[in-house]
Amino acid sequence: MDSKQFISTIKTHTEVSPDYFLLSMELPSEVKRPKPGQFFMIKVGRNNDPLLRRPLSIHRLISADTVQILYRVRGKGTRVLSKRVLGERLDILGPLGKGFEIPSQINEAILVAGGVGIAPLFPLAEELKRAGKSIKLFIGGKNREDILCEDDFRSLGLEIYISTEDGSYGKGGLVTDILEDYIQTPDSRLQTQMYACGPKLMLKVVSEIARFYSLPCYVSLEERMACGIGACLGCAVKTRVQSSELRVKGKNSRLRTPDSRLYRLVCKDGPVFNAEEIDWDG
Amino acid sequence: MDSKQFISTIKTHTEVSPDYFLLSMELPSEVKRPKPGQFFMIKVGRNNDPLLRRPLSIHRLISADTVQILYRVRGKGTRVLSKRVLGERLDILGPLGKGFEIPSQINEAILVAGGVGIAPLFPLAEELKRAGKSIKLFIGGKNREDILCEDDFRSLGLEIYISTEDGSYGKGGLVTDILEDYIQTPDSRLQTQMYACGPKLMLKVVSEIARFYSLPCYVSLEERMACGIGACLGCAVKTRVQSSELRVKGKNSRLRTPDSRLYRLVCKDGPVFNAEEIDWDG
Amino acid sequence: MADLKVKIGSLVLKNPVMVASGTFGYGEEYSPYIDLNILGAIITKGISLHPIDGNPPPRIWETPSGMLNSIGLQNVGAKAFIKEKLSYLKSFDTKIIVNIFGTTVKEYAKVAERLFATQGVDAIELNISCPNVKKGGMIFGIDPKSTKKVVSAVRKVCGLPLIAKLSPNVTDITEFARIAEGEGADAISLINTLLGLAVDVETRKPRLATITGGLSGPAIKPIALRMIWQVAKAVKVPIIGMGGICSTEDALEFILAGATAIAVGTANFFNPNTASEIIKGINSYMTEKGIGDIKELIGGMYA
Amino acid sequence: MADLKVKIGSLVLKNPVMVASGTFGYGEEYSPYIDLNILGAIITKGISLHPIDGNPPPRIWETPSGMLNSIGLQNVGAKAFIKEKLSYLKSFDTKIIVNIFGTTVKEYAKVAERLFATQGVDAIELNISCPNVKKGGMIFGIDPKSTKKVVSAVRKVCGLPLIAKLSPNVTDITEFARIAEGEGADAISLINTLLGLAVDVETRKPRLATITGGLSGPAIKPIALRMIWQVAKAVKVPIIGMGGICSTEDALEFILAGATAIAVGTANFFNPNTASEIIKGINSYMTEKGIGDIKELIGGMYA
Ligand SMILES: Cc1cc2nc3c(=O)[nH]c(=O)nc-3n(C[C@H](O)[C@H](O)[C@H](O)COP(=O)(O)OP(=O)(O)OC[C@H]3O[C@@H](n4cnc5c(N)ncnc54)[C@H](O)[C@@H]3O)c2cc1C
Ligand SMILES: Cc1cc2nc3c(=O)[nH]c(=O)nc-3n(C[C@H](O)[C@H](O)[C@H](O)COP(=O)(O)OP(=O)(O)OC[C@H]3O[C@@H](n4cnc5c(N)ncnc54)[C@H](O)[C@@H]3O)c2cc1C
Ligand SMILES: Cc1cc2nc3c(=O)[nH]c(=O)nc-3n(C[C@H](O)[C@H](O)[C@H](O)COP(=O)(O)O)c2cc1C
Ligand SMILES: Cc1cc2nc3c(=O)[nH]c(=O)nc-3n(C[C@H](O)[C@H](O)[C@H](O)COP(=O)(O)O)c2cc1C
Ligand code: FES
Ligand code: FES
Repeated sequence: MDSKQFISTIKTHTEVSPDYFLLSMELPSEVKRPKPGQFFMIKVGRNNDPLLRRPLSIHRLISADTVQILYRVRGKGTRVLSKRVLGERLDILGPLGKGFEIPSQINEAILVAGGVGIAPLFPLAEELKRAGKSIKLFIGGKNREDILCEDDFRSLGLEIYISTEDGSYGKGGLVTDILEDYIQTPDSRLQTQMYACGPKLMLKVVSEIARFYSLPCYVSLEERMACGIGACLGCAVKTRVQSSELRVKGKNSRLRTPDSRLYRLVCKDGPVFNAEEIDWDG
Repeated sequence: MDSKQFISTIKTHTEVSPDYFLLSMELPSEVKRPKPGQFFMIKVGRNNDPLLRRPLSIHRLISADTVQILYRVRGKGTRVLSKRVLGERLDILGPLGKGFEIPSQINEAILVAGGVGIAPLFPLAEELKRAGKSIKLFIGGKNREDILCEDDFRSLGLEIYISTEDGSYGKGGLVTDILEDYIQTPDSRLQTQMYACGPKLMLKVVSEIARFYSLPCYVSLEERMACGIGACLGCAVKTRVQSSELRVKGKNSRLRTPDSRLYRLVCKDGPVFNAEEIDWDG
Repeated sequence: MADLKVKIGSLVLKNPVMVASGTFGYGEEYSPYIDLNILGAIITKGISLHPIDGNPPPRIWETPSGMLNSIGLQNVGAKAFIKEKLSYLKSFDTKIIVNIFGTTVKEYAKVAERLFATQGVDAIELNISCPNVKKGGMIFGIDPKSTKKVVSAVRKVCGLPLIAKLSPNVTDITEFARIAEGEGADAISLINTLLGLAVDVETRKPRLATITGGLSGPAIKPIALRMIWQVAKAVKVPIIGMGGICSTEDALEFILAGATAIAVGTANFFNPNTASEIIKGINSYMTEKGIGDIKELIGGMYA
Repeated sequence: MADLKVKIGSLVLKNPVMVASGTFGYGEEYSPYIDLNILGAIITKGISLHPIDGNPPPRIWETPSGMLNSIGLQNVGAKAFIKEKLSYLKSFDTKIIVNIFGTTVKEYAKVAERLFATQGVDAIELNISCPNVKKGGMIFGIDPKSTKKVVSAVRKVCGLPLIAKLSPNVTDITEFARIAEGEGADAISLINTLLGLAVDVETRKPRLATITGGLSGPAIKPIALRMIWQVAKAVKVPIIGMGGICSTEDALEFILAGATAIAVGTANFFNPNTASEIIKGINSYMTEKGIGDIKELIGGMYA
């Protein structure tokens, strides 16, 4: 494990869109440079309430010693974080989890983001760019204000497709609709790797699309976490492959080998999973 | 009841001595001007931890719309308060409690403060001054850093006697020692009212001195509070007068009238009590 | 406006939001901060036949998201309550539920009888669950036989809607709820405080003079919710839910878990406006979700 | 340096600070954050004879100063534990206490027997108090007869120091402690989690897939302390105290209330360094107060 517990000072903290915050903070030199898709467990407050750390993805490494987090205020924890100001110190564990992989044989990457799911896709796009892959980005949101980082991605020079549910920006509808429209164009299917991050329902549909068109797809999952390091077994996600294998082997699930696990841990085995692994109804 | 729940903005907040903070905040016009000895119940944090408001005395009314609090960091609640910054808003109940009274017949007031017990004595001194009384102030602390507001009191032109336990400032020893030295000089005993605020042990000794020299004495007490308004019955203090009366009337305390209460409430019946009323060992 | 009316026995409340016994004094203490007329009901501080001094201080200690108290049922006694406190409370447009307590079954019955004979009392809440008195209180609430005796004795002498307030310090709360229902209680209140302890490591003394005290506040909310859910499946009478309620969301959790009404307790201390915020909040929630009648929400958790 | 050594049955711990079962994985997860060698003992995640999948997600919900979990004793099973996990743990200079669990008395005995036959296990903690499994667990811990049976059965087959871990979801915790002591347990661990519930008012679903779950964390500390104090007066065997311990002060409260050793649970999740801070903190406290031996503090509350 190359993860550490460290203290980081807030360098900038701004509300980039209503309820969306961009936070830059120090990355001490002894901390390992995070990979795209990895996350931090951040102690957002100073007291027992909120009690647990909150998982937040690495959004951008803006310099050797500065890392950015992009988050949306969802409940108590993120609200408390949003009140922390410049110069304050955060207690952090990380970097944690398995990040996105870039298979060497691919020549095209399709990135699909729902809302704040855009956060971990930026460093991924940077790395794909460096690896010389062609990149298409699909961003979806409820409305215009959910569409983040468009300019940053544009400056990487990739193709961007946008949809909003209320039609206030880009195409009206769901991001999975514009995604499917694109994938249906035949020549786009070769040597493609898909990557998706967003609400579970969106990920499920993206996975179905990927499966239908036989495209490999990585998804970054969310689950409630207590420890973030594989100790509490709280962030279980049900897997499909394993579970069907098992049913064949025998009904008594308690006789299985430890490898054939019905559940995987988002914090340790993920947060990035092969979409095929996941039991989306589990 | 003239107390209100209101929101107040922090105007200045500085550490005036190690662990002692001076906080100025807005006093909205609809809030009643507090009297010396009254207090506020302040919600120090934003969440459930700390849960309860903290009682803090009115230290100074520095203008029609600005009031000051002087406090010492003692535990979690005061620590959280000390982190609140300029411009932040505090949720407050008050002004609460019965303040200090100034009997018209007195011509001398002796004020005794232990540590942060000095806080409510400043507005009292101001009022005594306005009423034309002669004022002697005795301040005690563990060391030099516990002696606060000396200059402010000097600018009111009163006589000040200081003691520190480690002798680092003023006379070495306890404030009750220098107090007794003073009171022993015969001519100082006429038409005198004593006022004391500080740790319970100090108040007890001050009360004994007052009783011995037959001087009337007001003490401002502290007790753990939940509501601050007489509803929870949490801040009980045992009274002496009542309790002895009762024992005469009959052993079965449950047959007493509601008036002959063994306990009084610091928040509602106090925080200022006649020293004679208190059962210091209760 | 959504229909917030609920019934506790024969008692109709204009909304399901009350304030819990012992956390709202006799009402008057809070009148500068909240309009008492908006409340579904006020449950007053526990009343005994004779005045009680209560326990020695310290009586209060704060714990993480909670507090311990050992007030010990200090109260002015039935006579003074009726004369001074009740007459004030009667002037408001809200229901008055009087929380009562005794050290013996007889005393319980006597004070209930006395209040039944008094104008202006809308219901009785039977406190068999206070952990802060040596005699009476919780003793009655953690032993099935005593629970049966006291509910039955009070039921006999008291024609008012009768609410049994249960102690959470038991293995199986449903057992006690069933007994109370069987003996004729019109409703069940839960939960009272959980028995707790805190120690001052500097002085080595307990934080409360009585050593242990009752734990209340947000810390106990998950336990309260669980018990309400269990009891809702076990009895038919309505439940008044309490234990750490601070917000509309908290209140709705209790209602969805099976409470017909809820009471705000410890939260009054740090936010006197809690009950008012919750009444407004439930209204908005129902409007937003298109729910016309609060009864659709009671026990509406999908489980 | 003050003397921090304590004894749990025949087992000598270099200090009284452990990490609680299920909150520290199998040790290895925390090795990047804390030096395992400093710990008095590591209590491992509950182990059953065969691997267990655990409960469906969501398994976790945060509550005010606490958390609910419904992991459901997911574990790799005794065989894999011994082969993979124990061999790693043995390399550290700390004691290994293995928390075990079964769905029947027989299963409890079998896994205890198996571990007794294994090198490197220093003691067994018998989990009869997990609220998150349908069979076994708490069922054994809230019924006096079952408690008796399972402790007695395990005692017969297992020569290791035996610790019974009790459930707080009972009316009288001392009853269960006395039974465990009577059946030969060398120590008592308490408390396990309290049964709780939380509801999502948007979806109307419980926050956990299993509906209820176990409440842990600072919120439950006052209840844990009270139970330790009660049990310390009722039994002679040492107590391992747990329930919301986050700081040196918390740990000292437990020791003063009667715990011979303490375990850090939920706090590991938000501060992996808690146990280390507490060991240092107890040392400083004792030095400051001139206390040479920690035994002077055990049960040292003035009450
Ligand atoms: C590996 C990982 C990386 C993440 N990266 C980011 C990021 O970069 N930016 C970002 O904005 N968010 C990210 N999240 C989500 C973020 O952790 C949660 O939004 C946050 O923890 C919510 O905490 P809160 O206290 O504000 O909300 P809470 O008060 O805890 O919850 C508010 C409401 O949101 C819902 N909710 C919140 N979190 C979850 C969840 N994990 N699963 C299901 N429902 C939930 C609940 O229904 C709840 O009612 C990530 C999550 C994971 C697991
Ligand atoms: C009417 C009134 C007016 C007050 N005015 C002031 C003021 O102007 N300035 C000021 O600095 N303080 C004042 N206090 C005291 C102040 O309220 C407490 O110091 C504060 O509430 C402590 O909260 P905390 O969370 O910081 O400490 P906690 O964490 O709650 O306690 C820390 C430690 O301090 C001790 N302690 C704290 N408060 C008390 C108490 N009330 N009684 C006994 N022991 C206690 C406890 O032993 C505890 O271990 C006043 C108190 C009252 C009742
Ligand atoms: C200071 C205090 C005093 C209380 N007094 C009583 C009482 O007199 N009678 C009673 O039945 N319950 C009493 N209770 C219990 C509350 O009514 C309520 O059941 C409990 O506190 C749980 O709710 P909460 O967590 O919202 O406070 C008291 C609680 C507190 C905190
Ligand atoms: C996520 C989680 C998993 C747990 N797993 C176990 C377990 O396997 N066996 C057991 O005896 N106790 C288990 N417990 C209970 C803890 O060991 C401890 O008794 C309880 O959490 C109270 O301590 P705390 O408040 O410090 O966490 C678990 C607790 C948590 C939070
Ligand atoms: S969050 Fe604890 S195991 Fe994943
Ligand atoms: S603090 Fe509640 S009565 Fe005084």
